[in-house]
Amino acid sequence: MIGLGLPRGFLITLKNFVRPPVTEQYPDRHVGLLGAAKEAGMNPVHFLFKRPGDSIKAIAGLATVPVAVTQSSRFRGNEFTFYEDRCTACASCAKYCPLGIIEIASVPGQIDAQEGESYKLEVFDIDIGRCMFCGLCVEACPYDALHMGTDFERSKYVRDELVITKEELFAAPKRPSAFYRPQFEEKRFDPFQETIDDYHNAGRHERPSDEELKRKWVDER
Amino acid sequence: MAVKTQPVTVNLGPQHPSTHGVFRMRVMFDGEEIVDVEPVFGYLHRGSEKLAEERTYTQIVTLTDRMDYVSSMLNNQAYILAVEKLAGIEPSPRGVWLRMIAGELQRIASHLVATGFLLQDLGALGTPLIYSMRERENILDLFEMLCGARITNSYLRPGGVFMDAPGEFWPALDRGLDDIVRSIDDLETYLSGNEIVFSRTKGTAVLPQELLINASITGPMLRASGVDWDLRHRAPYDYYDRISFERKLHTASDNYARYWVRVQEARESVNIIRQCIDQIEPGPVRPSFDDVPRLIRPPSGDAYAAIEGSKGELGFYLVSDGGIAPYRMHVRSSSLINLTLLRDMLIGGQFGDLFVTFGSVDLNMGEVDR
Amino acid sequence: MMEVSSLTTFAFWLASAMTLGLAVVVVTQKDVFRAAIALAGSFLGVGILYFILSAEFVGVVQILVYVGAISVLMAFAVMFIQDIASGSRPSQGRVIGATAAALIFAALAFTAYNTEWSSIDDITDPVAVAAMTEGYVEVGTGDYALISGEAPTDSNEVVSENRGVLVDSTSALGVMLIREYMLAFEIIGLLLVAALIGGLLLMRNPPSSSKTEKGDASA
Amino acid sequence: MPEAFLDNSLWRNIYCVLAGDSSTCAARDYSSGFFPAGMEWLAFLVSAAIIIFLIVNAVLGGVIVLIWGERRLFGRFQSRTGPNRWGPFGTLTSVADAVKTMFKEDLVPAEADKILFNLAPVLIAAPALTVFAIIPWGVGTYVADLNIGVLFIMAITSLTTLSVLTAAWSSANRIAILSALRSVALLISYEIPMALALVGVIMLAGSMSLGDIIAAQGIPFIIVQPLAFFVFFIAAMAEMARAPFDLTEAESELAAGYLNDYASMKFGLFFLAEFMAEISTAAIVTTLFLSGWKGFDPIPSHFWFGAKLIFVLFVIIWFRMTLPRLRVDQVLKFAWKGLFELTMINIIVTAVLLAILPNPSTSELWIMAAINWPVAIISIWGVSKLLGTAPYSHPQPDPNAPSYPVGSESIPTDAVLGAEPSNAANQAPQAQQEGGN
Repeated sequence: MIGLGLPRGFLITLKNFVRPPVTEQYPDRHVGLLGAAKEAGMNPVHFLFKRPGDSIKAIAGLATVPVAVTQSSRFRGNEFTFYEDRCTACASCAKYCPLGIIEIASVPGQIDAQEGESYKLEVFDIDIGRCMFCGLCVEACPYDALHMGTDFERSKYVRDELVITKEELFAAPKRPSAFYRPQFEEKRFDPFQETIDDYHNAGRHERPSDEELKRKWVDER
Repeated sequence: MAVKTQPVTVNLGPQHPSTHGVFRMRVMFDGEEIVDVEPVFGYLHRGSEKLAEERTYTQIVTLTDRMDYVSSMLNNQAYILAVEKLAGIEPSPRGVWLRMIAGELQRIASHLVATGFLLQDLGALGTPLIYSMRERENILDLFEMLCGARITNSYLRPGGVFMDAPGEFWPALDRGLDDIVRSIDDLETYLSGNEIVFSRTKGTAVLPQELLINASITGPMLRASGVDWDLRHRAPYDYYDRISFERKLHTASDNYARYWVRVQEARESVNIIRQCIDQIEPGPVRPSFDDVPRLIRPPSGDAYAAIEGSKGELGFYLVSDGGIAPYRMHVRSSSLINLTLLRDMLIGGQFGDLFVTFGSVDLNMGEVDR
Repeated sequence: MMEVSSLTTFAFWLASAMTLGLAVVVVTQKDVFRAAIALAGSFLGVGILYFILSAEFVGVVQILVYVGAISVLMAFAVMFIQDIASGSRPSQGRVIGATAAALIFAALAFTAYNTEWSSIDDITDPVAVAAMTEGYVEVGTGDYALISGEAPTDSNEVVSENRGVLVDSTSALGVMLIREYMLAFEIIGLLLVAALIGGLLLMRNPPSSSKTEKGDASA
Repeated sequence: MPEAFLDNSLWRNIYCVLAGDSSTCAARDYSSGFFPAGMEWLAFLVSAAIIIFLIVNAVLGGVIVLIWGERRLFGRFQSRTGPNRWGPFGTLTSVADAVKTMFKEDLVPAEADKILFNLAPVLIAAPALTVFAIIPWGVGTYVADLNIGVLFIMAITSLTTLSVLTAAWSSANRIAILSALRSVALLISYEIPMALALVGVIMLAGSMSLGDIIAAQGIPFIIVQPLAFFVFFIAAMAEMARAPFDLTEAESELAAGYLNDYASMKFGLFFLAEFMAEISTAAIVTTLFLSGWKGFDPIPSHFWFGAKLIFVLFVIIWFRMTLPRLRVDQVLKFAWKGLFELTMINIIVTAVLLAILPNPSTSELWIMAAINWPVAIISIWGVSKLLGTAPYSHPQPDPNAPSYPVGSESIPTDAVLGAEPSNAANQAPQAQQEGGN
């Protein structure tokens, strides 16, 4: 059909012109009056009279609302989530890292060998500046101590600041990604909304009840 | 009597908007006609093959992601097939179906990128590029659901994939496939009948079949010349022998034929994925660690496995000396081999067609230089 | 009124200075491309002079043809010359060229000196007077060309008084070309067609080199 | 001399406020002026300066708005949002861009011809601004209504070529020179159909003055002269070097063509000139084909002109967003073999119609339109048929073809379809465009 191809192309672009844009704005979204009212939880007319200043701002296109970026819960972000209490300092993560950017140093723990010997972490540094977020370290962790994080806003002006230390890791909010952690998906855990602060809940199994523990460890002996 | 002119040599790249990465060409022009082309590459060389000799078999998966970074899933697939062949691993069926779905999605994404950039090179100021990138984003969203990453997936492991697809993946995939079909329809309405695209691409950079076969060109470039050569059909790997699909061929072997074959193949991939969804069976997605440990030590020997990648035959050749890392890895990257006919395609053509032809090869400099 | 027309005089001197100054640059400049650009500027000055003389049609054609086309072609041709910046070697026929230029200049100066120049204020030519009063001019027997157009309803006198005979020269020129100088017009047209065909023949590739046909076959 | 301008309300209002004592102004109820009597020449100069200031700034402001609007529209055409961060709806984005451009380092290549390199931006910006002198923005709002207005536009726009050549040559860059060669070929080729397309309009209006052409448009000439509009619009797009004719800048081929070596405000001037050309083209299209400032009465004429202008700009942007670029030889072929013929058809048809219906009234214009539209559609169809390419077939593989193990043999003969690819285009046309379903 010679001659009709170009007009059809024009119609397609026009169709896309009237379609709402697919762009996701970040870090905040510019909204009009309706959006601002929705954000404030009022109906637009109410909003217009109740908060005239904000309304004018919204009509002028200056009102913004923060955007929650929708991502899969398996998203492999930086800012690893780490549960020190689960870590045995086995250094599997460091061994499996293709780039060798995890640095671990450990000392024997002060706990009596009778109660279960464990090693204590001295150093646990991840050089995020070279990390490629393949997740092999998380896959290698046998005790679910290390998880991928879900944060992605970790830009720094200095390369050295990109090394996360043990303290930083521990202080960071515990929003583990569901990457290689099917237990989080089974629990329908949403890392973008909630946190897992108790290390017991981050494992492959539910934390056993006190009775169960007593039965297993005290009564059986 | 004719006016004598003097050819001019112009250096294009490595920093040029249309070189699909960092590629350099020393081009000799006579007016608008190309007299000579000298491709210079290696600006993106990262030594992946050498790096692989220092990595375990699982770790190398992350390197393959970065070779052809617009079709990492297919790279993973080719590499994993080679590892499985080398170590004699029997993959889990569900893992295989999942990696076929992922691979076909990646093929669609890659073809969309190729088409979009070809039209960008045609000078369509980004509109078709953004339309195809918009659809690619949906596919990348699916990848994020599967494996948590959009581009450098590292989804596959020897014997299958590392994790089963989440529950919300399947309805999203259904919706996504419908969207893809609709968007390909749009793209075809927009451009396949467009007279400017016709006149720019038809009859330019025609390559004869014999030359293509002799230069061991594969993929859409070869099929655009009428050679029915698709490894999914000719040498089925994974479960492609249980899938029936049409091979899309064109005989013109020009830029338009290459564009057409890609668009049709993307459409056909949707069919393949639908068949995979119908046939997928429950079960583990990878063998247990007793069968396939994390540290694979394949017996001494070598193996070559190839798949029909988005750009042609993508093969991995692995040599093992019995250790935890391959003794040698070689990649048969279709981008590099398809590039070998660049001179034949360009010389005698117009300068305006240079980057269109270049784009119609569908190169990825990450794969060319590795 | 006097002062405003002295502005016109000022503009005249400016345009003349531009024309002559750039013409000097054309002759003295070693770099041929710069000379071509200066020549375009000189042509532009001439165009402005035509505007000042109210010959707007001629002025615009001067810009369109000389600046927009001929200068561009000159600059274009200059690009094919090797070693532009060092300039061309002194030509053999310098004396002849200088003599010819001097003769042409003398002829022009003589003509200019002997012409009776009249200003708009004291026009005696009956055609011009008719044009000023009637709004049209007789060009050839029985044919009239509209000159001043429709005057605004509120200021009839002002407009017909100030749009002189030279204002709308376009239609008069057209009628003249078609009626009185028809033969010359046609001959010039024929000449241009011949030149066009000659140019095409020059640029045509010899039939033996069929390689370049490849690009042609595509579209 | 100034009296010639006094039927122009823009001049009259400014000039007569400054020099109200002169007799001509007094006749129009301007009793006293700012300057004493005898200083009319100063009043003339000052009013000229004021008008130039107004027009230049209005145009530059328009360019700023256009750049923002164009980017917003691009965004919408591409399913994006467009700039929306800086100021309300991103309106300050182009201001920020302008500030950034001015503060950038001004680089001059070592090999460049410094004088011409610095001259070229001026050479391109000046003609782009000059065109605005004759555009009637509304009733009585123009700097000058030249009676050769249409020719003036042609002459001034032809100067762009020279500036592009200068820019390319002086920056001593081969890619820039390639771009300049294309530019010259393009501009010279498209000036001819552009001028010839206007002949139909000039014949209908009987004048080359833009004011007279607007007056002659009982109905907009786009209805009476569809063919002329078609050719003029395309040729004007080419003169602007806008997509699909952006061969000179062709970012995917020549990076930025002749602009490659320009930085800072010199680049900014080229950029401004490009957008000024866009506005002036839209204004000229509005004037010549959309009856300029004419409209219904209660709404002022300036509004009508602006609305039509914005509509034309939208169409230009729409074109730019939709169409891929043509190749040089195709562009030239299109001008000489396509548009040239169309203009010739248009001139002949219009001449015949005018011989039958001299000095057409509005109803006679409708009759002309009724004849011109079928002629336009048939001739455009015919030309596209002449220039178009034929579709060709896509043979499909045999679905029952056997599989072959890799490496066991060479490519089987049955895998090879269509023996001679060069003959493929000549095979029986059509068949399975959709792929044998």
